[in-house]
Amino acid sequence: MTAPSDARLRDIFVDMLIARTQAGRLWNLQRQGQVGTVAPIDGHEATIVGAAHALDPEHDWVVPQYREPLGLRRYGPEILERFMLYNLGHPAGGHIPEPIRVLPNQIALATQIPHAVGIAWGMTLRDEPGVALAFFGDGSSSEGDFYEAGNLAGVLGAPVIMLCVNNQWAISTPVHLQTAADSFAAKAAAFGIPGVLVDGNDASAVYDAVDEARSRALAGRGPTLIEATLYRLGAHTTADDPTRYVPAEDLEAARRDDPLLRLRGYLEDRGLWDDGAQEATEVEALELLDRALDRARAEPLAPGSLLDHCYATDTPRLARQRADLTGGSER
Amino acid sequence: MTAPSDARLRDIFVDMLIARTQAGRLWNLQRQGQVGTVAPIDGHEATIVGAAHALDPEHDWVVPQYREPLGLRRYGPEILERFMLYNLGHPAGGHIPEPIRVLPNQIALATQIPHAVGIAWGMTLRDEPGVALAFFGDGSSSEGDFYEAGNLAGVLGAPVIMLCVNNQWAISTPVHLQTAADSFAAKAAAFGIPGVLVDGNDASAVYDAVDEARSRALAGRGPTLIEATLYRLGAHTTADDPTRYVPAEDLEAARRDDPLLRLRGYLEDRGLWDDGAQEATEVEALELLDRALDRARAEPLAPGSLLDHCYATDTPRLARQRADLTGGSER
Amino acid sequence: MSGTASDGPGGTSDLTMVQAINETLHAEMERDERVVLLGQDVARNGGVFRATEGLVEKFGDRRVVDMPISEAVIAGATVGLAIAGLVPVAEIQFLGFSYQAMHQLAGQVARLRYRTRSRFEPAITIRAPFGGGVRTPELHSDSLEGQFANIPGLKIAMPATADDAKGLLAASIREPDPVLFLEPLRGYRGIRGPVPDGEHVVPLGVARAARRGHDVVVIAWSYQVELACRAADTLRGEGLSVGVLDLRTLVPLDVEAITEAVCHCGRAVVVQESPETSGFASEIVATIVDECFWSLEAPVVRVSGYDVPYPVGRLEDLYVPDEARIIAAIRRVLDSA
Amino acid sequence: MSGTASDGPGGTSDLTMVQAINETLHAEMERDERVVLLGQDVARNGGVFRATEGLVEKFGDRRVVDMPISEAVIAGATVGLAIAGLVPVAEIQFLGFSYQAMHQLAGQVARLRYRTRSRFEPAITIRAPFGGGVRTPELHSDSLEGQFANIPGLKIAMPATADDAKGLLAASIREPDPVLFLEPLRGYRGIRGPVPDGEHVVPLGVARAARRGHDVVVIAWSYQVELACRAADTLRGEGLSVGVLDLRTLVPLDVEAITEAVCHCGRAVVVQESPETSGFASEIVATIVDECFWSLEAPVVRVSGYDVPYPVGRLEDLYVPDEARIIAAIRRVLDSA
Ligand SMILES: Cc1ncc(C[n+]2csc(CCOP(=O)(O)OP(=O)(O)O)c2C)c(N)n1
Ligand SMILES: Cc1ncc(C[n+]2csc(CCOP(=O)(O)OP(=O)(O)O)c2C)c(N)n1
Ligand SMILES: [Mg+2]
Ligand SMILES: [Mg+2]
Repeated sequence: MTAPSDARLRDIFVDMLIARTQAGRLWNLQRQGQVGTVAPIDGHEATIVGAAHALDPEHDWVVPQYREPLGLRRYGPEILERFMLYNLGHPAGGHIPEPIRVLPNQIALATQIPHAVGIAWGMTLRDEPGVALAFFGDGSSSEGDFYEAGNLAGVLGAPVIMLCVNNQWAISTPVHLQTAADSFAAKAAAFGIPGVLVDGNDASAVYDAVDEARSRALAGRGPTLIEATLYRLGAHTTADDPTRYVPAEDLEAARRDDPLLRLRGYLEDRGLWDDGAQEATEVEALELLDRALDRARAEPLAPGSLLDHCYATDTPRLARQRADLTGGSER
Repeated sequence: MTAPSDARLRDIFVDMLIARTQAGRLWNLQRQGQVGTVAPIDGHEATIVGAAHALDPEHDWVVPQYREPLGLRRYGPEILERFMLYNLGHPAGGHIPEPIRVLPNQIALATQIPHAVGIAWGMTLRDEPGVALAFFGDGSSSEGDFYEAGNLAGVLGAPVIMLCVNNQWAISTPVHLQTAADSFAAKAAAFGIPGVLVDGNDASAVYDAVDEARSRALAGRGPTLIEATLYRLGAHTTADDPTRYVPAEDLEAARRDDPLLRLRGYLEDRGLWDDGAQEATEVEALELLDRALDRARAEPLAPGSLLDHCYATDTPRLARQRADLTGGSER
Repeated sequence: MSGTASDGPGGTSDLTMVQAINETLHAEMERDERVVLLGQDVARNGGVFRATEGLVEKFGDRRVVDMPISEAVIAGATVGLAIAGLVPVAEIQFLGFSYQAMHQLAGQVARLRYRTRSRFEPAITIRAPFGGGVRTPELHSDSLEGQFANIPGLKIAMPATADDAKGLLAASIREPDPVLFLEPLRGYRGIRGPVPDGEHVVPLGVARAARRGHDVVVIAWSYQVELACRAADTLRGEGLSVGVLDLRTLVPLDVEAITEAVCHCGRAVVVQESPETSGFASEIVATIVDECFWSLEAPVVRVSGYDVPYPVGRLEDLYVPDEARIIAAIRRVLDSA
Repeated sequence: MSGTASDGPGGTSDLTMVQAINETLHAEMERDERVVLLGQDVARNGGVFRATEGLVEKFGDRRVVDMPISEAVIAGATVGLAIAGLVPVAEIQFLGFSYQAMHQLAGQVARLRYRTRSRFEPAITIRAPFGGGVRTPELHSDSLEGQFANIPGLKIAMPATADDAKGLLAASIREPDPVLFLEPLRGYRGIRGPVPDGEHVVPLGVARAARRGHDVVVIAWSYQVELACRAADTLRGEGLSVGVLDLRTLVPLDVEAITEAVCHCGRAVVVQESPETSGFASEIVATIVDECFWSLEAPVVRVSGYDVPYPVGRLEDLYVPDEARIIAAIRRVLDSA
């Protein structure tokens, strides 16, 4: 286990700030009807970015839920590009280009966890170094897929990291209605694997925990379940009204523990950050976003895309439907 | 918690012996092609019978997997009758008559556990006293339904007892390929409920554990997961050849720990059992079985039964199919 | 619910579909204290579409229950609740996630009566929104009714109007058999109309002539009825008489009404949002062949989604049948010699 | 496997269906080291029907893996394995338990290519036995192909002969798309025949004329082909010329072969073991109406299971279509004026 260096922490902070800034802009653009539904990352930055920085993009896979993309800069600028396409409802949003080891967003909760186990297992079968890290929420942990995948990972000793992002809410459902377990980390006992509870607002702690889990996995000592506790600072999505159910005082308290404030303070104390850096990064974040959005808007889309990539080659029936769709047929 | 009285233990032993004796006869009858596939109870008697005796048949529900019926005499002679109908492929085998609080066999592994939670929850909603006990195997514990049901039970504090019958095998799959958890009882940590590990060859210990879980549940203190460890002394079913995978020496060791031998020894030591009782009970067991089988064989079966009870009343389409089936229609 | 105009008892109120559903849930919970609601975000939040708004406040959190995110245990628990004598009404937040519960729905809920020879009464209602046109993420819009219709033991209600949303939901909750009650996302706020105040029950298994016509009949269900009616109205301007038959329930299927309409017209179009292959429209065509082959003057034409997964937002309008595609199909059937 | 007679390289061996499957698995694992097998009891026990016998001994327990009892994670893991570059061949012990995996099969396996625009190649095979006639407990015999056929992205192979069991399984494993490969329980030992030795690949999507005939064609798949052939042979004795078209794969569907056969005969019967409503036979009828309506001389008749769950043993023979029911349907179609 190596604690992240200050340089690394500064990099992490940059990614966190960029994510937060872009999320804010996207929220506003959605309100103006310019982009699609958004699930804000606010409050999750230390966990998502901290975890991503503990991984090796060349070898390690990231298997996200849906709240992570803005926090995955470390895996390359293509993530943002594809996320904008995705947000605008363009099918190319699901195509993260080779060789980036990130899967597209998963909408069906927890289904991605078996995929991560399969990837990790597959890497061992191919004698490739590397781990797979699956993000999933507190709510998603109630699905059978989480347990079945965790149990299999334990049996196989697969190099997988199951990272439960406990933001206290699943839409309107608070964690105490989600489980009576002492913690989500405690569920590791069901799989016979280590369960680690970490402060998800502390990027350094998350980095540490993932780094350690990764070392374990690479050493052939199997999977780890990590729970990062934090607080969802925004709405579930732009379609949600959290004032119906989030107690104002809880949110207030959580805001005081904002992961960005904490890491910024640490860096400022060490002279590694100042208002200038802050402003420049925010400007850069928005420029990056605007550019990605512009490109996404300009991405062409042929009607035939509707039918592409369902099969490697069209079945005869699909070929007939393609003719119907593109007017090539009388039918 | 009340340890079972010696009188109770004698009753338990009678039921265990009857179950074992009937299982043996059924095995032979199957080999002669006279009855259908059988999943032998051998080795499971102390757990199944011990648990059943700790319940109150008037208020408590039993939700079985498929290996239990011969051990559920405590819930009434109808259980055996229906089991024979079931074994012979008669649809009435699924109809355990009112007011017996036992569900029919469940073939889809672990699906019965959510049902038990639903029953238990339903009883609290109706302010009825009583618990629901679900039996399930070590193998079944790998299904999402087990975890999802356990987690829900924990959240609701439902009066349910989840009894994992760990007989070391799921067909040919040994427990170490089923999970890396320290025990199946340890999985209770995932639900925030007590997990109890008990010697499943010790009827008294099983009785105790279920009795205590029941008291907890009735006192409003929620569910319990119990793991009873034992060894499957027979084949998975009559269709299975365990010599392909069960190490002979393991089976040999397990036979020395046969739950019937142990309880018989205890009772004999106290003068509560002797060869006469043994023989008389065995004879009774076979008589009961033969009578139930005879009755099951004689049970009439109209072709229309095929379509009965799919809906409360036939849909028009089913009515047409009924006419087809029974020759009432040209089609 | 607010924003509704009523003309008093015995009269009607102008409601959206989601309002009609919400009112019916209120009324049925009032009527029968065995009715309990369970689902994700149904209590405090009133459902992600507000279908269950106000219920937890009125009936308490014992009868309106926010569940952990497990569709399988939501469905599975209904079996136990029904055995315990309750009348569960469960919500699957989006029909696409019923796949997570398929083993409980198809293998358990649908078979409880058959397996136990009616020892237990599966008075279970499973509500779920589905259907396209509202730019949802993956798996929120998929039309799976053709798959469910192949599962014996389930009934399937798919209302197309606010009136039927009330009448069929009331019937579904009172049914002794399990009913899958499917609510079109586009209809929640996009469909509104007069709904009878007070008791209003529409029996399952009785189709509705949404438009009468004698040149051709369009057979549809759920939101496609709306589109079919628009197509019929457009073509009426051209002097064509296009009937629209709203199936209302797929199981039981009103074979008599289908037969009557198709035999009358001799020509039929079937509309569905599901992929073409093995969708429920194929069943309708096969049923028509069974019942009215000799009356057919032209092949029955299906209008369907394509044989690909329900697509992302920018491709949605290409995928979902619309008025234009229905009109084209009608013309094809009419032109067919 | 023992007990098989071979007439040497380039020749054929007389094999049961399960032997043909077993041999193919051996050959494909030999051919491509990326192929891995996973499922319940597939390794040490060689599968509950011995379909995977001898494989763990030959290829080791890294490539032949006994899985915990979770159909969902078996299916879900194949997605990850495929992403990692392997070629998973998973067994679901009985098709009825694919319901436990439906969210992974329908929502994930089937959509991996579409969702990622072919970034990842879902070279996944899911094998599962199904079908009646062998007195299994509940949910072991159910025919669910009609439901799977409504799920875009999956291909569905349903061999009816030992020869095709080999040829289609080899094709399925080599396919870049996910294939559901369904094996009829009654056929495992009940169907045997000559199987080409060595390389033998039958392309997906090409139907097979099991019998040629010009009075009527019976369209069937899997074990029903066997029954249809018996019916055809019986009726040949009466001077009737009954064709049998074995679809082999439902997706891709060989519409051309169906069209040709039905247009040629003008009369058709479709046989399936699934419940009637919304089964795949309905799709075949609808396809025939699309393609050969004007050639039809009589309504197409479906022979199906009934609209109830697959029943217990003593009711099984009433439920499953048999030669007599197929013959009755053929007569009905021929008598139809
Ligand atoms: C299988 C499934 N069920 C239900 C939903 C609907 N849904 C979308 S997000 C969500 C809550 C998820 O909560 P959590 O896993 O804690 O993630 P968070 O949104 O808090 O990051 C629900 C219920 C879904 N997408 N998939
Ligand atoms: C959902 C499901 N998957 C697979 C099967 C096939 N199957 C029947 S019994 C069995 C093993 C069950 O093992 P366990 O739960 O330990 O019970 P035991 O037989 O040992 O009592 C399997 C895999 C099934 N019946 N249901
Ligand atoms: Mg959350
Ligand atoms: Mg076991």
